[in-house]
Amino acid sequence: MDKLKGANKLGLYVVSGFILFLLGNRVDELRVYQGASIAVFVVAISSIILLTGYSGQVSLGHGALMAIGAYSAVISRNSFHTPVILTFVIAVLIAAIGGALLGAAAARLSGPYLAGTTLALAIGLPSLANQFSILGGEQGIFFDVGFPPPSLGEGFTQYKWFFWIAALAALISMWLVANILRSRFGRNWRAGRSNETAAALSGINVSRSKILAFTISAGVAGLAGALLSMTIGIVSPSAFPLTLSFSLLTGAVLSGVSTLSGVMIGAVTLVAIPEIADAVATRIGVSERLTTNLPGLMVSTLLILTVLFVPNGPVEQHRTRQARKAAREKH
Amino acid sequence: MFQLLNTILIGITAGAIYSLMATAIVLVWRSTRVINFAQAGMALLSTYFGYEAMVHFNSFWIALPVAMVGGAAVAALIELVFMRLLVKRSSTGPIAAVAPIIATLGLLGLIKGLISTFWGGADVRLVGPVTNIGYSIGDKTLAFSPLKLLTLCTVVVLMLLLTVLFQKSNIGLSLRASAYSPEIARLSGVKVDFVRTLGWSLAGASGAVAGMFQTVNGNGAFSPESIEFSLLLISGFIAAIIGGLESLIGAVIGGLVLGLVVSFVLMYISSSLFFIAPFLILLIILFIRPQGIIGVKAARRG
Amino acid sequence: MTLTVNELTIHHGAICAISDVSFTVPKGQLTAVIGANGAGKTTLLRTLSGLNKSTHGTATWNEHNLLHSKPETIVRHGVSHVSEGKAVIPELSVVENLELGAIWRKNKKEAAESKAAVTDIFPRLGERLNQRADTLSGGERQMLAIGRALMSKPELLLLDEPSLGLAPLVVEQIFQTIRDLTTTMGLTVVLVEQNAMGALKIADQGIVLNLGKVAVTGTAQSLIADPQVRAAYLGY
Amino acid sequence: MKAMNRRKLFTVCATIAVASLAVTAIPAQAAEVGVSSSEIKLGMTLPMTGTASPGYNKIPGAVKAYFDYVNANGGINGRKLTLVVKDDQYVPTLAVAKTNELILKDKVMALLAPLGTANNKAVASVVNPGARGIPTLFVNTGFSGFADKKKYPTTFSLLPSYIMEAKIMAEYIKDNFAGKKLGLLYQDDDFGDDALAGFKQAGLNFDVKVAYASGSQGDKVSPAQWVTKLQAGGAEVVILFGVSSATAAALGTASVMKFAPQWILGSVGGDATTIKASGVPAGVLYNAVGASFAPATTDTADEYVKLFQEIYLKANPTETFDNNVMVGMNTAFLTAQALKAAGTNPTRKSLIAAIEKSGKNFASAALVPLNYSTTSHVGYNGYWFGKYSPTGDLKPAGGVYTVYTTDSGNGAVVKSTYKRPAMPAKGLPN
Repeated sequence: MDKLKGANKLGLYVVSGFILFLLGNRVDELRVYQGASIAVFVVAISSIILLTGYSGQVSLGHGALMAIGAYSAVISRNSFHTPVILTFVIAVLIAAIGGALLGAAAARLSGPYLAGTTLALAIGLPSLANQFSILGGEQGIFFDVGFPPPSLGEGFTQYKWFFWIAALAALISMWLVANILRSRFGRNWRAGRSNETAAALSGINVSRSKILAFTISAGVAGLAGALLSMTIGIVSPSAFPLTLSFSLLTGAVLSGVSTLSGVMIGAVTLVAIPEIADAVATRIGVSERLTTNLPGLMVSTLLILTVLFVPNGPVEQHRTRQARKAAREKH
Repeated sequence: MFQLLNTILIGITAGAIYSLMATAIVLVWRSTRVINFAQAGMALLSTYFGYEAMVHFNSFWIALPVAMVGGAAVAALIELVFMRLLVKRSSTGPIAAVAPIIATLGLLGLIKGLISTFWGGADVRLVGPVTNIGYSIGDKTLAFSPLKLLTLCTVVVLMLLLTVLFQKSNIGLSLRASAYSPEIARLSGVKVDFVRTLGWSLAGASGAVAGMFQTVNGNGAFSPESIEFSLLLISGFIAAIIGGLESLIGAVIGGLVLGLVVSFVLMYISSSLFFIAPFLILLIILFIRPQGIIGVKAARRG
Repeated sequence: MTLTVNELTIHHGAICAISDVSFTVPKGQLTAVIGANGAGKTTLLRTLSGLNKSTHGTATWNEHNLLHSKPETIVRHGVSHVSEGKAVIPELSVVENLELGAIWRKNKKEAAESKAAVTDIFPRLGERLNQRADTLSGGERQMLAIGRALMSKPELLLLDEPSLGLAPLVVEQIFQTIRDLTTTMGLTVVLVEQNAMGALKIADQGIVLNLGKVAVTGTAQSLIADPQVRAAYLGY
Repeated sequence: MKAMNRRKLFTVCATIAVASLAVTAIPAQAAEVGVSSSEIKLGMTLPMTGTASPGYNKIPGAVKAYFDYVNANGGINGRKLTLVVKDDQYVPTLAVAKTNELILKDKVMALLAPLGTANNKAVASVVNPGARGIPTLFVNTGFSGFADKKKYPTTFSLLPSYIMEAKIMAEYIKDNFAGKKLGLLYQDDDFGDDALAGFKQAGLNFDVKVAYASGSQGDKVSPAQWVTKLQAGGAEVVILFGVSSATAAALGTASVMKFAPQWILGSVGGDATTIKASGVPAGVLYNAVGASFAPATTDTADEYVKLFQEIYLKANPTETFDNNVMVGMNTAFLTAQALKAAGTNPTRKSLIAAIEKSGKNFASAALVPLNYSTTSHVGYNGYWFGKYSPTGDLKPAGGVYTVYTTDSGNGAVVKSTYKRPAMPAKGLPN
């Protein structure tokens, strides 16, 4: 049972893909749009989990890496009319290069300095777009992945097309990330995370391993950025505010930073909270002020409660409890 | 010449306020090894306390101490009920590296949300104690007024008081000892938990002063979404990092460097570089000195 | 006025570091605690000064319960702990390190007297009062650490490996000072040492810890004479 | 064991996803989206919070006040008018998301007066109401491009374009401030670019130009630098082509730096309420030149001002009646007429057709004519100039409205002879 191998797992992803496909046909357009947003967050949050949970590095600047991916995608698409798939690959590659540079800097910096640098990146980088006309300034550039192929039928909407692309990309990237984490690299990261000196003694090049983690994480974030700009149709600095980087961290914490398999929880929560808040506000009929602030309050409260009471995430919590139960039964 | 002088004056005034904010961040960092992203939110809340006092007493000189005491109390409360629990519950595992960051970010959101719920999103006003009409030289009027002068003086006085407190008093010795080695401090009879709370309170009060002066030096109006407070968050943090996080003098230098360089960039290069300039300054400085201008080489733990 | 430890048991997570340890240290005596690495010596001291938590047992000094108290309370009961590894704060000056030791004392005049007494005992510290502690040599730092502890006007002094990493000549000097503290000032001292021979030579009584348990106790002379102890800990 | 758990969790996660996606059922299709037998639903996006919100956030209240007035008088062919408002914080990506919500979730019939050039461009391109046949009525921006019927087939502009405004302003400057040194402070985006194009066309050159970054925060960050630059450049007349919060920052800072040129404020940036709300006393506006197409809000002799003020203050007794409210209510008034003209069972198509056919003849509070036709979606095309009173009210010079009109192309600026028709009975669509 422990040796459930890559191939079987692949089957699991294919099955989930099929379920998503069926779902996409059954729900209304708003849900499809939200589904696409969830898929985008799944990709983005998994990049944080990889970096923070597995390699132990902090980034407040993943919004900026997403922006790199998004701008790379849109420029290649608009200037060179690259096919959609290639567009996303380019986004991944260029964001990964950015991540490698950032990772090289990160390897020199300790905790708070790294947080500071990445925070500054999250604020500074997107506004670079205002400096170069090719980046479209504050208003941004429109990103068009084209209409769905006519063979999919009349009723096949644009959003369903986005959903398909985003969900497929999410499944593929999750599968890849899960496999990377199980590989030698993943083990090295975890070794370096828990004890750098010990890892170095056992022959792991810790700083190279950290840079690699940053690079891969950035590539995944770049994909998320390209997907995000596809669903909103526009690439602009305002699509990548500081709050985006913060939300990703929030999502990662809600998912449990050290467990990739919880990633859905964070993504769904981030997308669902505004709606839940809206429903709660209408149901109990609170003041208008509270209504506007409710989503923010809910996210913050949830975040604080999670850090305090389920610090390693619901999945890890569940696992520990199971392990404890098993141990008790053994005795 | 007029332009150059104005650039310097604008930079120094802004930098002085950033210094105060950076000081608050340094104080918290030294006492609990936490980067407090909620500091600007706490400063905002303190400024609202100041605003309430202003409404009742119509005097800035009552509002300022009210804001400081309020800020100190809020900070102490947060340290007592929140940070202690956090340290206890999330100091191990992969979360340990991010838990304080996440938690204070969550706190920032919570504070801002509560403020917006309580006071609403509309602008409210503070009035400075002296005029903001600039001094004139010849036929030109500078971007430097009695209010700005007062701001600088307040910052200088406050920094001097803090320095004296830290260097010359037993409380200061306890604060420093607890920051550098909580265990030795404890064995020497310092009530480290209390000292940590005290460190947070001092930070809360400094942040309150920064918030009050940041507001009156703008046009006096502020709201939970004010750019003034986003600036405090970002610039205070960057100034603290530039300064090396460990010393008050570092915070002051960090703030002034940031204020001046940003002012020059905006004046002589482009106003739209507003958000990139601090980032570039930070990158350049950290590239040369990864531990900040006045930082300790290896980051201490514990 | 004795230190009485009874059935003390301490856990580090699942590992039992100290198990059912009992002993007494009479007033004005120097007791050496020796034993191999990992025997639990440091854990024992850290528990007595409130840094670690115990699982079971009692430890009292002067009718004060030392367990379940905070270090800052215990020091107020006259128990000073010099922890392992030249316990000074390098960022502070020598005089600040010393003043830190007396920081909780209300009577500032007495504190000033203590400072005079300490610089009397360690004249080299008196010469370097305004230097930062990280400019001191290893031996001077150890002196400063002990001096800091003395500033708390202790009756019971807990010393953890004062000889660690010091040159033999310096070690001898430090040990002599420790002996003098007991003889001339009437301090009660618990000295944890890896350097068993050196420690026993100046001690009144000795306790040998092995894997968290008391292996042998007795007067220092009897331990030095004990062939088993000699073979296992004194190396001849 | 571990893998087993993981798989279980995956299932759990999948279930959450399914549940979250599947909660809404598909509603039965009505005759037209957003139109039921008792209600017509319209949607609006604009900044309700954030730095750009003061002033503008009064518009929904104004529109709702007039809609309620119509509803209390029997509605439009028996249907009540409702308005769904979404806060976009003046951020294009948020405007896109919120507009999506209005269309997908709230299922509005049409978008009403969405605000901001950049936001409208983003929505038009991404949400593309044009291709989906969703009317976008009376966009609250003067960007000239929205009058392009081919590109935006369902969009109707209302405000005179910024090009028109700049051309008219240039004419006014040539008439009144010839030979003075000119300064320009403008927003660095399409809004400002439109104005630059207009000034260029009118052949107006500036001695010193300062651009400030647009976006939710750029308008407030460095006013001391703007003023220093304008002052160092020796500007005697400064045109401010930006949002009102930028006006507040610039005028507030200029007053403390004792920099007092003749200010000329664009129609967007001249709202006294916003300026006061930003903490700057209305007095800084005194003697500045401003432009408007609606009658002065202090002109209570005007029948529209009188009626609108009465309706608004009844619904919002604690608020003040200002130009944003005036324009908002006028927009609501036009909307009611358009829906009435769209027939007893209005559809999106019939609504657009109705404005194209009879929009030109809709009654309106403005002192400037409407220009809708089957070939043009241009609304108003002119402005009158006035000066601000010490209390921040814009009043026509000498008490007489002198209206200039022009177009967004090469057309000349002319003094208008337009005479506003009388208000329909009770201010209701007839």
